[in-house]
Amino acid sequence: MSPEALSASDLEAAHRPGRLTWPIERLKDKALHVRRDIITMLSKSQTGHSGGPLSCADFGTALFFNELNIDPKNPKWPERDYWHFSIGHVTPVIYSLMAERGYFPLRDLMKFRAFDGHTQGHPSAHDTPGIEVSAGSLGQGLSVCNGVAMAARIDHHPRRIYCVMGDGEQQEGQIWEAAMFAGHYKLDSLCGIIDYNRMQIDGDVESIMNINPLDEKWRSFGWNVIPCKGHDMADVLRAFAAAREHRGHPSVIIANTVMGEGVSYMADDYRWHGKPPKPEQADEALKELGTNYLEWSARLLAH
Amino acid sequence: MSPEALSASDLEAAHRPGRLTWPIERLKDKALHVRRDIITMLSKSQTGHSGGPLSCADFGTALFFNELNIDPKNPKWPERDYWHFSIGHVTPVIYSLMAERGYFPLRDLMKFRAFDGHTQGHPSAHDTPGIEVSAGSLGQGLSVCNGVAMAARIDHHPRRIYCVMGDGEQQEGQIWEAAMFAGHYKLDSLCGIIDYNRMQIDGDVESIMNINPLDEKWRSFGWNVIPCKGHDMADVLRAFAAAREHRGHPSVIIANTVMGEGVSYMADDYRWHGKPPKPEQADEALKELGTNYLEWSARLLAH
Amino acid sequence: MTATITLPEKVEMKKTREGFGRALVDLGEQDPRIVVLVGDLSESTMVHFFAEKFPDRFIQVGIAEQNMCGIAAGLAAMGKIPFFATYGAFASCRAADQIRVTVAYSNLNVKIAGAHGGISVGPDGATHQAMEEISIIRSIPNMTMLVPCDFWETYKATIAAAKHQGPVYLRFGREDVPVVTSKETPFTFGKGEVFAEGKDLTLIACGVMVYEALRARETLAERGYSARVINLHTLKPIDRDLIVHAARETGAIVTAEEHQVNGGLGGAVAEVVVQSAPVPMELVAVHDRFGQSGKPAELMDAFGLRAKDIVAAAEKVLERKRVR
Amino acid sequence: MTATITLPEKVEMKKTREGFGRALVDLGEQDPRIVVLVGDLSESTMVHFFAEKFPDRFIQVGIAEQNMCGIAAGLAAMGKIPFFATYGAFASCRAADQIRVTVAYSNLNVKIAGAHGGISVGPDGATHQAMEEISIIRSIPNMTMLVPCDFWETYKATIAAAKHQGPVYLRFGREDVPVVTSKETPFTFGKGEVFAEGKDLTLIACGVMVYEALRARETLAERGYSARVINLHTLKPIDRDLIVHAARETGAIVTAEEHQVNGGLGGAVAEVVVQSAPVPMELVAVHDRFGQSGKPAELMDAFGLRAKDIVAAAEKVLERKRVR
Ligand SMILES: Cc1ncc(C[n+]2csc(CCOP(=O)(O)OP(=O)(O)O)c2C)c(N)n1
Ligand SMILES: Cc1ncc(C[n+]2csc(CCOP(=O)(O)OP(=O)(O)O)c2C)c(N)n1
Ligand SMILES: [Mg+2]
Ligand SMILES: [Mg+2]
Repeated sequence: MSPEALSASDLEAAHRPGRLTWPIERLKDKALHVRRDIITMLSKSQTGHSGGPLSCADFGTALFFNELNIDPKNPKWPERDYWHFSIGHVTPVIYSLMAERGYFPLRDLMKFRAFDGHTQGHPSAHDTPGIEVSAGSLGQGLSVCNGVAMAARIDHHPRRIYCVMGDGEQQEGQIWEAAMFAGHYKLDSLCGIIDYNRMQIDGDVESIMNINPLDEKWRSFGWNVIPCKGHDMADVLRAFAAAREHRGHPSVIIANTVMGEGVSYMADDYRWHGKPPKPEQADEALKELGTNYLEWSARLLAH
Repeated sequence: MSPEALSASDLEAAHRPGRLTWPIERLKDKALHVRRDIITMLSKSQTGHSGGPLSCADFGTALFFNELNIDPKNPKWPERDYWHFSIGHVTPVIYSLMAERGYFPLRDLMKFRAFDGHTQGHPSAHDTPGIEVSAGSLGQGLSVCNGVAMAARIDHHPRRIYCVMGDGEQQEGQIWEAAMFAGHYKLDSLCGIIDYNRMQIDGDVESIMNINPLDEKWRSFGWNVIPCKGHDMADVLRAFAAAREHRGHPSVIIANTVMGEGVSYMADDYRWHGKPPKPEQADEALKELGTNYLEWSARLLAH
Repeated sequence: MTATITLPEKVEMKKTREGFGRALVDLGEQDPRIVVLVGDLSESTMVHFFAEKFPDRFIQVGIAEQNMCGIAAGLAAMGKIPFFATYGAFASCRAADQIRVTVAYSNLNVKIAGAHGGISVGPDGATHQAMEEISIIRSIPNMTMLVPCDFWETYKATIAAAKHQGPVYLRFGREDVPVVTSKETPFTFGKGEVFAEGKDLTLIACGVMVYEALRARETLAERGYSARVINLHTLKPIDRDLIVHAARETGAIVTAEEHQVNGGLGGAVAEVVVQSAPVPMELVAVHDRFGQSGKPAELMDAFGLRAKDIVAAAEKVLERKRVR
Repeated sequence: MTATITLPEKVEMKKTREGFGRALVDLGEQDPRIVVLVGDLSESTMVHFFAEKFPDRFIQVGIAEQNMCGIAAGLAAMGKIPFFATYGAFASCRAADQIRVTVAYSNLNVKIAGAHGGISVGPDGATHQAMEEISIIRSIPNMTMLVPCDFWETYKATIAAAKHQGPVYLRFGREDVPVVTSKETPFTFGKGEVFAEGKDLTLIACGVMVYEALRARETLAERGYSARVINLHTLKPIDRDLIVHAARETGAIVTAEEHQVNGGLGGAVAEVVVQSAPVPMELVAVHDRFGQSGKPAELMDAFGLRAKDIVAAAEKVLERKRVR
């Protein structure tokens, strides 16, 4: 990791209010940092989820550093876009993105799931500035986003709304209630992103409770469906742009991802859904990610 | 109404155990009787739903008198097929079909929603023999039928399972959880029937919360979809036969019906979803249906 | 607060839910942040008044209570004051997880209207007679709960719910019920109201049972007992002081509610009493059984929710108080 | 029933949910009607033991608690004895309407297993710490509820749930907790067990708080007080006689539960007490606030759910008993 990655100018750039439009290379850098954050915080906490956060890291970075119009230092900024992770269990990636973008100090990541930290196991509006609505019970987030979109419609506000969902989460009926609603009201300010990593707690989504053909389901509920390569930054940006430009229907990006992406021994293995790497495993992972625990935890604790 | 409609032989025929396979003309007769029952019991109770029960009358009659393998006198007969109305509010048609088929005396219909009757406002397993699982909260029935189908699979039992749903009811997320499950487990012993009368309490389904394209939704959830003319007895029988013959997927019959069908001033008017006809309105309706309150209530009270 | 209520021979009858529907219209005029949502029950919940006047702030969700609750949360997160309405059975049960996680844990400014509470719902039967609402909502942190007793109080409770910052659950009934309060009767969110003074025992009631309690008081007076009557319209936060004073000063309590006995008003009062002033209590409520179809009056009689049942409970508790 | 329990210095630690998982396997061998369902939580609920042995009677439902509850109802209607398992927060809230209407109103033989009850769930935080289950389930007619205190009792409770005809809700925790009972300790569905005799006051606890109560009893003994300890593993139906006798004989009660204070164990006991033998009570519980992340031990300390908190409550209630 390059030292200037943490220069004042770098922080200023990453924390700048409004919509950032970073170039692909820079987004890739940031996504790498996010993965380092995830492993480091999990190694410290020794509790939490590894698989989903890693599969969300690339489109999550694109969302926070290229798509969202937000002011991290002023989370209630009236002009803000709204983002929501309906899969509350992926807090490692949520908090990493928030901290890297400037909602709170990076050092808070080192208190993940700790009694004396605000970074709760699942997103808590009560504890973390920038978390507007709590999550953790699957299937509820898209409904919240429907409400945010309806509020924007009532106020003629240009706000865009982004909701990250899981593929296993598609099994919750409330998702389809919310999908039907957004389709009915043609909420084109709304963009869903499905982390299609093909896995959930007990195994492959296809064998646990098949959700395919997922694109046809969403289309039949009145949505514009945009498949994309979830770890190909260029394709992710293309998908977000397509969603942004589409009028007349809500759009859903089906991001084809790999659970645990970025850490070879975690990749594509559902057993990493909900557990953290042991310290020695974390060292191995961080090595693959081009750093080590000492260096990266120091970076986090220093900001 | 012909007097022999009530002869001992007629009753015996209607109450016979096992699967009946009545000819179309006879089914039409019975469906007419069911509509007379519905209006008569509602006129007596002065509380309850008119619209949905009337739109369910034709396929309901086909189900009870041509499709179901049941023994009304022995509701827990181990060989029985299982039927369930997930739209619990259509009790007038449910109780009429049950009484006409012989589950309990016709006279019980005259105690509909009464303090001293067993025919509760919504189907009650606690009160009515033959109601195996209570209903009244929308969206729950198909899940129950999934369970019945799984039990049959475990026991290698040939039982067939029928679940009547509403079109407004399609808005409940639990329906889609249940649909996904049945599709995943390929429960081809299961047949759903949707009373597609295009209306719900507050108005047209399409304007309240559009459920279309309904066939594509069900197909994308792994079901065999069978559209049919819900008031054309021949077409209803064709649809049931098609469902019975289909292998490898659960089947859903989308029965295109008219709310309030059979009573001109109720037909296609959502305001008749949940209210009973006033006595004078009932007289008018019964006249259209070829009888009158005195005659038909007498028939009910006599059996 | 005390607002002595004396009932006339013949009391005007009116629907509580109409007080809700009327209040929404007035709120809509005063505050542009008010948004109303419904799950295909516009007339039964009487939000149709609001829908006609403010179509742009009315959201028809269809039959999807979970989604409706989440939408309300999203609206509240954006500064709106959403009221969502459905039958209490579905508001409190079908959306329980959404109320707990999305609304209450986020402490969002969502107002939940549960129509058709209690056995008096009548012919629809058990599934539509919500009688678990108080137990469920009381148990969820950050939630508050109001159970107004008549048309006027429901009107005031609805206004108060809008003014209160945070989630509120409003419970009201289906039928015409006696109007025991007036436009002027005081209503304070979080406080019970003493509707009649008394020294021998205290009757604590909510909803339509307040009327029955006032009638019971008349009978008890004839029999030489002076009963205090408290209208505990706010179930949560509960007015501890008022209850403790009543327990200390009158030494016996009868609670009356159109709700399951487990964890309801009686349970809430019992929890306060044992921790501060243990006195004999009798609980007039539905005793852990489902409702059924019937005329509201028949059911109120059959389920023992009448003035006479309160009187019987009062005499029992007075006897227990004496022999202590 | 009395089964005097005295704790050794060092107590073996074991997961309650493992008792559940093991019992399912034994049940599966004894009774072909046993069917187990899970909502994508096979290992956390420990139904994976059953799944491995009886794949044909194991149903993976995926993440759909409402559907899972309805499927269990359908299985029960066909004569099966279904157990469905998920986290207690989702079993009691996400499926509340399905439990009420489809399962309880039909009085079907469905067994509901709520894992991860209480603040001791730890780092997952508030959403996953189920603390409203007792209030919700108690309020629903026909439901019964068991909250076993350790590995062995959870094993027995699971067996008893299968034997009981009708719906049962089982609540258990996530962490290793002290094993205070043995294979031989009696367990009777619907009855509380006196784990230790005493005359000055009674400690009534359920779940892991039974251990804390037994420890509290030791401290109280050192201070010259003799505390009776009741393990109230069956929250519904509640053992009135045992509670009333305890109230009459000891004159003071402290309840202890890893659950919200509103409508929980304390509320259930208070309801019994005020109706039969009003005595001073103190309620050790979570006081109407959401949980948070942290180590189980940290949270038990921070939320005041330790033996020392029971001791403090006991001294308070004894003082109140004296000055009455
Ligand atoms: C309503 C609800 N049911 C169950 C759970 C437990 N749970 C947490 S994550 C998870 C699996 C989610 O699968 P997916 O959406 O694919 O996320 P991923 O495993 O890919 O991170 C489950 C079942 C929950 N949090 N909420
Ligand atoms: C969970 C739930 N929400 C709301 C209701 C109230 N309700 C009863 S019938 C009905 C409309 C159902 O529409 P549809 O399925 O089309 O039946 P139809 O009106 O055609 O008879 C509603 C909203 C209910 N019974 N259950
Ligand atoms: Mg996944
Ligand atoms: Mg309809």
